Order: sequence, then C-alpha cells, then structure tokens
Amino acid sequence: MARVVVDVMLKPEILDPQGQAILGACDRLGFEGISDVRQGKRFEMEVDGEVDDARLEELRQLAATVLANPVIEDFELRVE
Amino acid sequence: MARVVVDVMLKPEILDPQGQAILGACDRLGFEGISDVRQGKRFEMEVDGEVDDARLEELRQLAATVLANPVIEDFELRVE
Amino acid sequence: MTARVGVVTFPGSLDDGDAARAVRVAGAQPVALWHDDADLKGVDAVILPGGFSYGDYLRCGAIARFAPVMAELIPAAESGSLPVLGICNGFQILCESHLLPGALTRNRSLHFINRQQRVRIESAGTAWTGGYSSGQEILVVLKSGEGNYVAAPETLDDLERTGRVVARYEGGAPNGSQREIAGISNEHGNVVGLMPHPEHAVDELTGPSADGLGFFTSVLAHATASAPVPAGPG
Amino acid sequence: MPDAPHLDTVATAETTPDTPLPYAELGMADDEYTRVREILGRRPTSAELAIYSVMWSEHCSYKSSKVHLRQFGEKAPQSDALLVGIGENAGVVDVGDGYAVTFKIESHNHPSYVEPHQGAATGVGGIVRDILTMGARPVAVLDALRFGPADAPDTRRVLPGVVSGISFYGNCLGLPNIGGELGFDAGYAANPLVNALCVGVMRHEDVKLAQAPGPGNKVVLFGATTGPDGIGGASVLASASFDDESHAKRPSVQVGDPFLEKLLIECSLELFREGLVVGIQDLGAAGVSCSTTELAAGGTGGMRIDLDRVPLRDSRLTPEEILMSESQERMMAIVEPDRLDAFMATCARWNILATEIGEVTDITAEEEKRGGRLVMSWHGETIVDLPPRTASDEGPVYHRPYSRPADQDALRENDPLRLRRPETDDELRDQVLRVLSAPGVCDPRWVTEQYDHYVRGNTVLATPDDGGMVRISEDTGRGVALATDGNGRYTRLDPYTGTQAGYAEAFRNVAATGARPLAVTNCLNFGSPEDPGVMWQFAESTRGLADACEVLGTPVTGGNVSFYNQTGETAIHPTPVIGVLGVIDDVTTRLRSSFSPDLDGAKIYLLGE
Ligand SMILES: Nc1ncnc2c1ncn2[C@@H]1O[C@H](COP(=O)(O)OP(=O)(O)O)[C@@H](O)[C@H]1O
Repeated sequence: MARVVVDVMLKPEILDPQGQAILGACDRLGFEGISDVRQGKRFEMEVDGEVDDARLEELRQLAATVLANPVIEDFELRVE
Repeated sequence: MARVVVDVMLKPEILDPQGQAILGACDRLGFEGISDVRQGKRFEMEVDGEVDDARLEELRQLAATVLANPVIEDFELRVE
Repeated sequence: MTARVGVVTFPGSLDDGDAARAVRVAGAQPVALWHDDADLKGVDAVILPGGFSYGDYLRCGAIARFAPVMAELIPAAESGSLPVLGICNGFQILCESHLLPGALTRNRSLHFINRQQRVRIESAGTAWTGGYSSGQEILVVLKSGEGNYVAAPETLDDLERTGRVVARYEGGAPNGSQREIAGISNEHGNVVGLMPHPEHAVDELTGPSADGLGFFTSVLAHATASAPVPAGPG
Repeated sequence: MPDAPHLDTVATAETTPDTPLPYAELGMADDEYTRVREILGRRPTSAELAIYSVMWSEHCSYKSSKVHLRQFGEKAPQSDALLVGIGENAGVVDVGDGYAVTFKIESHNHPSYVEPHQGAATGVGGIVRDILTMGARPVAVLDALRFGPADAPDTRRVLPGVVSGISFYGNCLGLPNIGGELGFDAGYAANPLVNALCVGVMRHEDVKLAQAPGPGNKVVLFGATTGPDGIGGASVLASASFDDESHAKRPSVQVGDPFLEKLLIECSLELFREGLVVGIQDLGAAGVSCSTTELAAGGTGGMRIDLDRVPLRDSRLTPEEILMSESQERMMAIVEPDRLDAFMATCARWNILATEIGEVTDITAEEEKRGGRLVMSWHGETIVDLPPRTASDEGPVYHRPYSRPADQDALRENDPLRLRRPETDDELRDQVLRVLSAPGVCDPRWVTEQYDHYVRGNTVLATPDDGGMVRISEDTGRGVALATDGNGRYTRLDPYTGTQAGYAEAFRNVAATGARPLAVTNCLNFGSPEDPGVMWQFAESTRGLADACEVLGTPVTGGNVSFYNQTGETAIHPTPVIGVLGVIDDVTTRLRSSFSPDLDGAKIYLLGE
C-alpha cells in the first residue's frame, strides 16, 4: 500500500482568477507581503501493492489523461 | 522571497464526492489497484522577505481563515 | 425522411430534454443516446447537451470524454463526417476530447452566471450555423460556472485566421473568455462547441427569444443536403 | 469493531435496569425518558434511546407546535383539490388534466450558519427528496433567505456561501430556481434563515406513501453510504455508553453530493414507473431511525432490520451512530420479494448502491395494540425491540405556556407616524433613493444570476417576475405558479396580522401571474418555544394563517417548523414564510410584472385601498 500524491497547477501563463481573488482577500484582511497566490489541486491516491517503475509510469499516464488537462495544467507526481 | 505551499484536504470523516467520482472513473478506465482517491487544494504563495517563526504563524493564521475551512478541512503549510 | 439527431445523456446531463425538444421544434427527429452504449444508432448528427456530466467533479467534461459512446463519436467527428454540437458542458467535453482546441476554465467572477446574452454569429460556414448570416446578432441564454475560454495565443490566432470562431459575446465576455469567444469549430466545420445555450431560446414563452432555433434548422438542412453518411467502419 | 461485551443489547438492558443513560445530553426531558421506560417495560438500550431521542426531538415530533398546527386541518376550507393532506412528506394537490402537484418548504437555518455552503446545499437536497418521495418529479425550487445587515462581517461569510450552496446543488440537479426572497435585518445576524421550497409533478395514480405493507416484503436502503455526518449528538451516546475515544469528535456538518442526488432522482422515477416500489421514504434529519419507524408505523407495524448490512463509509460507526447519521442522498424502499432483482438491476443501471437490510414482518394482535414491533440486530444480537408507532406517532405533545410579551404595547405605540417626514424635494428624493438602494429592496441580481432559471425548458416566469411559473404539460399548456413571502418586522409588531400579510402577499403574487391560488405551504421560523413570549407569537401567527386560509379558500398542505432561532437570549423576529401555489390552464395567458413595450399608451390603474 502506497500513497501517491499528484499536484496539479495551472500553467504559469494561464490566468488564475481564484488565486487573484485570494490575493485580494489577503489584502483586504491586512495580510501584507504576499506578492502572488496560485490555486491548484492536490490528489491523494491509495495504491495497492508496491509502486515500481512500471506502475509509476502507469500512474503518470493516469495523471496526464484524467487528473490534469495538459492544455492548461502541469502536474507533479510523487510517492509519499 | 519564499514560496509557501499550503495543502488543504477534506477531513477524513467528511464525504469527498469528487474523490469518489474520480475513483469511479479510474475503475471504468481500467486503472486497477487504486483503493482510494481524495481531492484537495494546493495553494502556492510567493511571500516577500524572510519567513521566520512569527511570519509563519501569521501565514498559518491566513491559511486557517482564507485558504481552508476548518469546519470541514485540514491543512498543512510548509516553506519550499 | 427527416434528419435524425442524437442527444447523448451522460449521468448528470441536464439539458438533454431541452436539446431534444429543440430538435423536434426544428422539424427533425431526436434520438436518445446513452453514455454507456457504444452505439450512435446511425444518427445524422449528435448533440452533447449541457449539464454536469459525472458531477463535473474533476474538471468539467473530463470524465465524460471516456464514456463508451465517445469512443464511437470521436473518430466519426474527427473524420469530418458527423456533425457534432457541444453545448456548455458538451463544449467542455469536446475540448477535453481534443476534438476542439483550448479549454474552458472558471468564470472570471468565480460565480455561476445565468442570464440572457447577446451573441454575434461570426461564421455561417459550419454544419450548425448555415442558416445564420455572418455578423448576425442573436439573443440566447448563458448559464455556466466554467465558461471562460482559454487557449494559447497561436491557437487563438489560428482560429481567427481559419474562420473557426463561430460566435462571440456582444458587449464583452461576461465570463472572461479570451477574445470574447463564445463558440468555435474544428477545421471541417462539422464539430461546433458553444458556451451559451441555443436550445433554451427556441420559443419566446420559455426563453428570451427563438433565435437559437437556427442551430437546429441549420443541421437539418445540412443533413438533408449531404449524401447519407456511412456510420463508420464496422 | 466495538467490543462485544460493551454492546448494549435488549437482553443486557433487561438485566441492568439501573445503568444510567445520557438521555439529557441527547435533549430528552426526565419525563420523556420515564415515558420510554414505561413503553418498553424496561430501560431502553442505547440504540433505542438513539431512536427515541431523535424521533421525539422538536424537529421530528413537532411536540411544541402540534397543538397549534392542528388548526390548519380543523379550519381548512373545503377543497376538492387536496389529494393528500398534512402528515405525509408533502401535501398533494390536484391541478387538473389528471396531474397532481406536490410542494413544500423547509428550513436549514442552523446548518447554514455553521457551514453556509454545505448547509444551504443540503437544505435544497433534503426538500427535493421529500418531493421525490411522494412519487413526483421535482420540477422547480424557490429559496427564501434572511441575513443580518448586509455590511456585517458575518453576513459576508454567510451570504455568499449560502447562495453558492443553493446555486451549486440546485443547478447540478437541473432544477430551475423560479423565485424567492432576500431580506436583511439585524435580528438575523448569527441566525440566518435559509428556507427552500421544491415543487414536483406526477399523475394522480402515481402518488406514493411512506408505508410498509405486506409481510415478507423487503426493506432496501439505496443511495449514498452511511457516514458520520451530522451525528455530533450521537457521539455523546457512543462515548457515554462505550467510552470509546475514537468517537469523541464527530462533525455536525453534512456534505452533499448533488450528482448522486440527480442519479437518485432518475433512478427512483424509473423504479416508480416500473412499479417496483410499494412504499418509500427519504432519509431526512433522523436517518435510519426515522425511515424505519415511519415506514413500519405506516404499514403492518412490523419490521426486522439487520443493521450490519447498512453499507458504511466509515467502518468504525457504532449502531447508535448508524441510527442517527444524517448522511445525505439516501432513500429507503419497500420492495416485493419477486421484484427485488428488477429493483437491483435498475439501481445498477444508474450506478446506485442498493442493499436489502431487512423485511416487513407480521405482528400479533398483542403487538399491534402496543404500537407494532420493530426489531434490529447487530452482530447477531438484538439491540432494538420497540413499538415503532410509539416513536413515530406517539411522541410527547406539549401545551407550552404562552403570554403576550410585556414590550408588545410599547412596540406598537412606536408608530412610524412619529418619524420626521421629508420636508423638501431633496429630502424626499434622498429618502426614495435610500429605500430603493436598501439591500433588501434593490436588484437581487447578484444572487439570482447564480441560479439556473432555464433548465428543463418549462420556466415561463422567474426572477424578476412577482411569482415563478412552470409549465407542467407541453400538450395542454397547463402550468403552476408559486411565490413565497413573509415579513418578520410586521409579524413582530402583530403576529396575527403580520402572518396574514405575508400570506396575502404571496397570494397576490401568484394571482398577479394569472394563476388561480390553490394551496399553501409554510415554514415557521421562530425563537425558543420555551419562551412564553415566542410561544405567543407562534400561537397568534398560526391562528392568523389558519383564519386567512379559511377566508381565501386555500388549505395548508404542509410545511415545517423551525424553533430555537436566536442569538444568545434574543429571538429572531418571528418569521413565517408562506408559499402559495396556483394553477393556470394555459401558460401562454400568463401575465408579466413589467409593463410591456407594445402597450404604449395603455392606461395604468391602481387597485385596492
Ligand atoms: N433568494 C432568491 N431566490 C430566487 N429569487 C429571488 C430571491 N430573492 C428575490 N428573488 C426574486 O427577485 C424578484 C424580486 O424580489 P423582491 O424584491 O422580493 O420582490 P417583491 O418585492 O416584488 O416581492 C422576484 O422575482 C423574486 O422571486
């Protein structure tokens, strides 16, 4: 049993209105010194058995087709 | 300048319909051996200056009020 | 014989009944298609209706793309033979399936928007807009939370150059869409994705106008004009 | 797994009469607990206590309001339109051409304060399941909202969350939002009102009731798995009787899954069409406790349930927690044994989990006299053995003392005529602008633009018209119109007349669409019934509504009472929200609230005093 984490973030060139809204809220609440916020997604998967290279490749495939949309998003995958 | 990452996940006892939907999709697509998926949020903040303990406490405060909803979510914060 | 237009129901589809009604009002015959059946029932055209397929939990349209019915639809659409209209969630599914370029993201306001919306038809050269004249303004319904169209600048330029921007919002994009894009098509003009809802504007009693009917009469004319299309290999 | 020795079985309860149970923590009064012991002839098991405590709660038993609500039946005007009256999940009204309509309004005030988005979302989900349970297809929703001052920091947290929750859940279900209300007053700070109304349509012959007839019929739980949602109360029981620390902290928040609910709606309607259901009940606030006791009480009176079979999201749940869980998107059906396979197949097609958890049983004449017999087992042991009617129908009834509040006269004397009148044109202009720009009066578009009005293609009128209207038959053009109204300030000043004013406004709003008002639903939002002043407001308000309904000829078909709406010691303004339903033979003849541009030159008349 392993936990695989996939972080998905909008590509830097894509506008992130949620991040902007949070930045605005920080300002209004007086939290200073934050110059940028971006919001993405985090997936935690419980994977049965051992995660060897072949399995990892399969999971990367899953992330690239299902969890992230490569047109607008980048992702990172790691075993925890 | 530091990057602070905040991971926000639904508390384990709270229903995660998104995770369930993804699990269902994995099944249908024939990705086997995934026993659970949970979907959360990931925030990346660019913070000016140095992040000392006091600043970290402030950011933790921010996360608890703006980024996470402590009624249903837990969060973790780290400097990268 | 009149044209038979398939309307796909995914779990979570909501405007499938409305799309079928619009097809009927236009004088064609609606045919119900089920997400789980890899069978297009030999229809002349297909509509992917609005709604929240699979709850839209992951990303809008991301899971619907893998439905068995899409395995039949994608090659037929790619070949240019099968007219496909994706409305709202259907547009999102078409982008996720890479039948159309770009992606639809959260509205700039971060809120769901429901309103009557003026839209300009930019291209009458598709299977679904042949009945309009280019530059014609129509009043339809916009209702979506993730209708903000984004694509790389080269893609946008390419869409403009090849006349594949099908519709634009009048008076600025309420959702932040790049270049006010409300709808686009593929290079053959058979696949059209549209964020606003023409099927909610086929009758003045229940919609803001009857301006949306043109999409459905256009495909009817298109289907009757083209020779019958074989349903693909097999 | 809970330790077997700690399991509180019926057998244990018989031999340990003095074991103390935390009934007070569960909100049960001493005499109520004594009554339970009398009914059972022994102390209850902790599972039985769980059932009685939720079923006899104010929320489920209407123990403080019942004596007043009776008037709605007693004074009800003669109406041929009423097919199912008060008492079922929702009333059913004949609207002609063989169509029947069911509608009801319900509150989700407290959950919406704790977690605005999920609280409001699950409020919509709950009322929609009530309507579905009657056998109807839900076709539209309305929402009546009250918040603290628009500029209060807490309103900034609560309002956007509530609106996004209603928008998210209703839009995902594909139900057009055709109207509602938005009000602001300092009295609702820290106690917002979130009332949601749903209307559904069916053919006369399709009406379903919550009952479990036919011994041998199967009890099937379908929809979501059961998790620890909304069982803050149950943890008291679990920890007090088992001192198991894993249950120390349970969320009181329920999380909704509108996608699952959409599938549940389509699946249930298909089950109805195929004739696979003989009785049905949704799992509302009191979950499995409520659905089993009510279904059994409405049927033979006998039922056997195997609680181990309830599919769980969290395997650590105790039987008490399973009984009290408020997990959303669940239904319970009674199915004939030879239809069970077909039932399961339809559920599978919609990807809906369905589990047989028990069956309807025969009972003896002796058991019948006691109120039936509901038996539940856990790991092979009997942990519940009680007469279900005593839990569902024979809860306590209180005649709470009431008296006119001492400050009522002073309040009445503080007449608006004492206010300074505008003396110059500028002052008048300023006042008009201030009224028009008040948050409760100005354009509510920020809210209503987030709601889908068009889905299903039958919405004839919605915001900004006075009443909402949906077409229910494309063949005949028949439609129904709905409006909700209520005014807490008027009701505070004079509960009797103020309630009538709210009803009259909703009635007018429906009539103004061209529809004929037929029936009424209501959501009564009040402070604590233990406060005699609040109880006086409640008595006056219900009397006012019953009297007015008698005069205008529309029966009350159902509704909901929400007590304990208060901030600290201060009760909210008494706020009855009245929903009126009307019918129109042909929706093309509807009237709009706006002046039509093609009526240029037409005369304008003011009607009334
Ligand atoms: N919370 C709400 N949800 C849906 N519609 C609403 C809501 N609040 C107000 N509306 C709609 O906005 C319009 C104006 O509301 P309101 O100012 O209360 O009208 P009136 O004063 O005429 O009763 C009506 O069509 C009403 O149904």
